[in-house]
Amino acid sequence: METITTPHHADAHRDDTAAKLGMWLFIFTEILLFGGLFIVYSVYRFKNPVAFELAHHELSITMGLINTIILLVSSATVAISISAMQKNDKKMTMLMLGITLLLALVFLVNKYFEWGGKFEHGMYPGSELMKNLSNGDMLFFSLYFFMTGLHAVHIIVGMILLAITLVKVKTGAVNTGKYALLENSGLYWHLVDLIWIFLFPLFYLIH
Amino acid sequence: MYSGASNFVTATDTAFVVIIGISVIFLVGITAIMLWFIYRYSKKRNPVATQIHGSNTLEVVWTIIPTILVLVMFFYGWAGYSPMRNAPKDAMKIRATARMWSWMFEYENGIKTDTLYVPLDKAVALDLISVDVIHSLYIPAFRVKEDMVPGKTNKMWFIAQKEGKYELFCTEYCGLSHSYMFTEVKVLPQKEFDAWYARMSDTTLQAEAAKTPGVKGKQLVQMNGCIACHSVDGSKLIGPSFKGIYGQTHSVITNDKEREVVVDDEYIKRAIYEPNDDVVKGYTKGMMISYKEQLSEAEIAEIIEYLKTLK
Amino acid sequence: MAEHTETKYLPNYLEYQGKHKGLLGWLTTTDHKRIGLLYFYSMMTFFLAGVVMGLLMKFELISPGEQIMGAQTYNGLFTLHGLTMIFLFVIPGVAAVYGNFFLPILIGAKDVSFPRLNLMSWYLYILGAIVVLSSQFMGDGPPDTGWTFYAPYSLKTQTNVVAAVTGAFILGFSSILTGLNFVVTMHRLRAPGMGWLRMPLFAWSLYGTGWIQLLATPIVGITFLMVIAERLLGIGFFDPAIGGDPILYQHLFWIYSHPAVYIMILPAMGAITEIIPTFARKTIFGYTAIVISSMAIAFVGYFVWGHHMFTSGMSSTSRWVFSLLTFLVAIPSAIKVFNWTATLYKGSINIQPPFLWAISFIFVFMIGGFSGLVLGSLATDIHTHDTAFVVAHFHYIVFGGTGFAFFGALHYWFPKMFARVYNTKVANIGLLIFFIGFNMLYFPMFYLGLIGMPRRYYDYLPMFHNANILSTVGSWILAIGLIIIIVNLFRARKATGKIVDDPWDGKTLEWTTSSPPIVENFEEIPVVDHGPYEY
Amino acid sequence: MSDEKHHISSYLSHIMVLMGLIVLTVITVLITSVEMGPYNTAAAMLIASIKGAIVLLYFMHLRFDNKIYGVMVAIVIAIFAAVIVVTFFDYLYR
Ligand code: HEA
Ligand code: HEA
Ligand code: HEC
Ligand code: CUA
Ligand SMILES: [Cu+2]
Repeated sequence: METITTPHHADAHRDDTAAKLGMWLFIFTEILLFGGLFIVYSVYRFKNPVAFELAHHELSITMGLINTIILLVSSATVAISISAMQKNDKKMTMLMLGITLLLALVFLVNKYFEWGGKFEHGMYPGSELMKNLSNGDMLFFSLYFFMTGLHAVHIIVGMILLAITLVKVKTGAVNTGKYALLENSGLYWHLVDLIWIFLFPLFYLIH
Repeated sequence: MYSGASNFVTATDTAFVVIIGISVIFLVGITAIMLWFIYRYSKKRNPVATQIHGSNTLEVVWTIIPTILVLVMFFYGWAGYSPMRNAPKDAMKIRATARMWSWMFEYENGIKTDTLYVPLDKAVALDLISVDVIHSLYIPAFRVKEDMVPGKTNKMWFIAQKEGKYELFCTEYCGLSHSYMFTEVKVLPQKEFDAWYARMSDTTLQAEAAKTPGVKGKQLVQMNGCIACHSVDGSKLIGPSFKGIYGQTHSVITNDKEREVVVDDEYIKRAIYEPNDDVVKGYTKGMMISYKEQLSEAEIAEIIEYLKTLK
Repeated sequence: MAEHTETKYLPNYLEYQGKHKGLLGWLTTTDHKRIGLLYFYSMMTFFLAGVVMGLLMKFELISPGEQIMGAQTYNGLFTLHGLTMIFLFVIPGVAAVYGNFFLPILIGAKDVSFPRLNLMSWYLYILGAIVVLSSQFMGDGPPDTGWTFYAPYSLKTQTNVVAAVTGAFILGFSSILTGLNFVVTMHRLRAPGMGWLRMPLFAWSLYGTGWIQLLATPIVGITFLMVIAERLLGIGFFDPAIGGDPILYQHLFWIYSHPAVYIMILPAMGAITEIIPTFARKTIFGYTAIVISSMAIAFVGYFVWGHHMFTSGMSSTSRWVFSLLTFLVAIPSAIKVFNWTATLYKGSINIQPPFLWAISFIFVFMIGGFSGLVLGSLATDIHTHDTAFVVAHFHYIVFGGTGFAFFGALHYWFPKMFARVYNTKVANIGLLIFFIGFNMLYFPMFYLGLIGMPRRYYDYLPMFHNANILSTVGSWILAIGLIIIIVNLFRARKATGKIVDDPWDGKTLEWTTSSPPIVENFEEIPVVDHGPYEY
Repeated sequence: MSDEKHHISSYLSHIMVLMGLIVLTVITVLITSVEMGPYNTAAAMLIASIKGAIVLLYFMHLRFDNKIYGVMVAIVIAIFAAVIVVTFFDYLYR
């Protein structure tokens, strides 16, 4: 009987496939969490097409583009770190994770300046300026702050996960024979990237 | 059932009868079969069970039959509903405005009432407007209901077919006095309705009434639903009581700072037009909505006259 | 199977002493059975609080005018009652208590896939509950929006909406994690030989539920976050004054909350599906059909949310589309009812309290379901929407469905969980009183709704008086029944050995282990070579 | 579901995928800077979806993993898309 080898107590025996399946299911809930926001976005964009188009000019395409590329590269580095781990190349794994973390940081710094620029102009949630915007603009920026803000929270969570992984790779707790944590943090990181892939055109490239 | 108070009653009640009828048949039938099985195949009467794993034929049958039945139900529901969507072009238009917790109906000639008057056998189309939160206009006898959503004008229409008075409720929860947001529909024969309509728009009568100080203001206060929140006997509701209010000195919060004000004409006007600028201490900001669109300065003057009488 | 020779002593889960003893042993446990009981006790506490609120509301409604409370109190009360019952009782309900306790046993596993996550879900549940309940005491007083938190009222009211919504958000997470855990467990830990189509139907219903929890709950989570952001930061999403669309809030809320009603009912149906074959001593009729109908409910249930919004000013197109889909989702429920009934045919029925609960369940569930059809049809919903008719519908189906199943399951698995036997005669009397009270309490509400009494009404016109008196008296009878039932269970007698290992002659795996089950459920992982209900 | 064996992607393949993604990103930016009316959004979303698919298939390994993950992802995306469509039955026809 082939299934007899299935481990039966999660404490005693580890079950990497279960962990991975669990991570995927969690990713599904994350997709729907943002999915709710995409519904709101599409409805309001549909109702205020002109305002959304004008409002997006306030955002800098260059900033967005740079951040997109940063995230894509960081996604690739995570993917490489997993391949490296599978090939038992610990140094490479750590290097790649390190680069990923660095890129994530750059992303956040970028975001900080982007948001900061808006704040300086008095544009932040609840500000007088925002309250006096026309309805469509108001919705656009509310969504902008909320969605990119929530995304940034996910970046931070992803960074924490990757940092923990990095430490564990270093100590050897995560190794070629046992790298579910690396794989799952990687999956999470790709999710963060995946969401940004949609956020970028929706906020920066409206036409 | 089938009272015929409006043109929608018959179709709606037919849908009720069809759906409830089918349901009762199934409910009684299944319950009876279940009870019979329990009796017939109890351990005592049938000590050994016969193992039956299922039957595809049966599964198909009892998938298809209910499917057909629910489609029938859907059809009746839809048939009863779809005429509710399209008001005839020549319908008489009334603007219904809801606010916490009162109704106002505005007719084509500009008169306003807090009770809905409609002529018999004539199509009436309501524009449903809310100024604060969601309300819902419900006339059970007519089988009509539609939410009043702020920022959006919903529509409703009907033909009243029986003279009389009918209840009109608010059915969307809208805060403290939701259950008191109640008024009536009065269906009058065309002639009586026309007479009423003419009387209401007759300015000489109004002028007559306005001679006694405060009468006009009292009407305005009642019609605009002020008394849902302001008592005239000194008791505290959502808002401060109107009793003795004129000339009083009390504390208000302006821009987060407390200050003393004297209630005079100027202050009252502001309190009605920009109620959230000065918020009376001890009361909540945002409850009272500006009446800029509803009340003219002249009308406010009338209200002030009335307030002066409440010593 | 129960004849195990007493060679070595294996501690059962109640007496097991791990790292920690006593209360701490419970609070740090990762044993799915103990977690199930943690849920059970905490949920019962909230449930009884909710019941008291219900009784108070009914008392207030006994006649027009003020009886014992003011309008603000009443409004706060039905909000808290709804929140407690929905988020603290029926949504976790059957799944968190019996799912936790029995899912691993039913599929022949030692525990769920992520035991620690499981414990964390419970802590999140408690945290969420505390936050929800704290909304009553903090800030500006109990929220008064109804459990639906419709914008813009929920944005306007000065009461403590943020705390209640935050609590609900946390509870959502707890629910997601439970669902995730169960789905993975079923994928990974089925005993050797237990193919998908040999899984007990309770497990299948949890599988469907798990997916709804995973895919629907996040939507309400994000919606609640938006409400919080709107209230605290003044970002505009739903307030029409700044261009928001209150109807969009309703869409988002019901995209979750309709599937949520199937989160409530699917495990309940699953529990009933376990009880019926056991007492008919007969294999279930139409195993595959029931599996398919569970999954169909989970799937189609995702697309009918608009039936809560027929009068909201939604487009006409979506009104009829939603109505049609609503009718389609009734069919899998119908299939289940038919299969349950057919299972009784040519059985050898052992009439015991759990069985009577199951039959009562089917009866009240049918009434609830049929009234759902009335609500699903356009013309009739226009008349009954937001009236007492809806209140009657969902009490029949939520309380009558999930509540009855919860109770039935309790009577069914009680001997296994606690190794105690209760007095069956008293249990039956309790049920009878309960059943009479239940119908007397809620049936008049159908009538009230049909003659036009709106819901969430603190006060009403004299024309609604008579039916309300009947209903209030019914609530007292119901309460008496409940007291009898609970007292009877409390007084259950300790029993050991064969009497409780398999008291009902059940054939699923939980009956093959001892009562109470040993710590890792089985001395040896069972190998399965037949379907679940082979008599 | 039995424990799957692991497919190891080469570094080069990851780099190639990354290049592809960056090229697609640049294409989106370029496309949306020319005027095509409503097709701009359609094109942008189409490319974003292609990018998403690439990330899922290669970076997230769906192409090499057990089929079940791919099936699940497809179902989840289909349900979400259907929810959006059904929501728009309201907004398109108001
Ligand atoms: C456990 C929870 C649960 C379940 C399972 C259901 C099941 C159903 N519900 Fe209910 N519902 C609620 C909980 C639930 N509901 C709640 C809490 C609310 C109110 C929320 C609020 O506003 O606060 C609500 C409100 C609600 C409304 C909105 C009313 C309104 O506000 O205007 C509607 C409208 O369509 C509806 C319909 C249905 C239908 C068609 C089903 C169907 O799934 C029922 C299917 C079952 C059967 C049909 C019976 C069995 C079948 C047979 C015996 C076979 C014969 C059948 C045929 C011939 C078809 N429900
Ligand atoms: C599971 C869900 C559930 C349950 C059990 C109940 C139980 C009760 N409910 Fe209600 N109710 C809701 C869910 C529920 N409710 C919801 C969601 C709303 C809508 C809120 C809103 O509008 O926002 C509502 C609203 C609501 C209203 C309408 C308020 C209004 O619109 O004005 C009223 C009115 O009287 C009411 C009454 C009651 C009463 C008297 C009880 C009970 O007190 C009856 C007494 C019950 C018992 C005596 C015991 C039941 C026992 C079991 C189920 C088994 C448990 C097992 C063990 C004890 C071991 N409820
Ligand atoms: C929904 C409830 C509500 C309605 C309806 C309402 N008010 Fe008010 N009103 C309040 C509240 C609350 C306050 C106190 C807070 C404030 O000043 O904004 C208030 C304050 C006032 C004040 C200032 C009272 C004082 O003591 O200084 C006046 C005058 C007033 N309202 C007049 C009216 C008039 C006239 C109407 C009708 C045309 C009306 N209100 C309708 C809730 C309401
Ligand atoms: Cu207005 Cu309820
Ligand atoms: Cu529903």
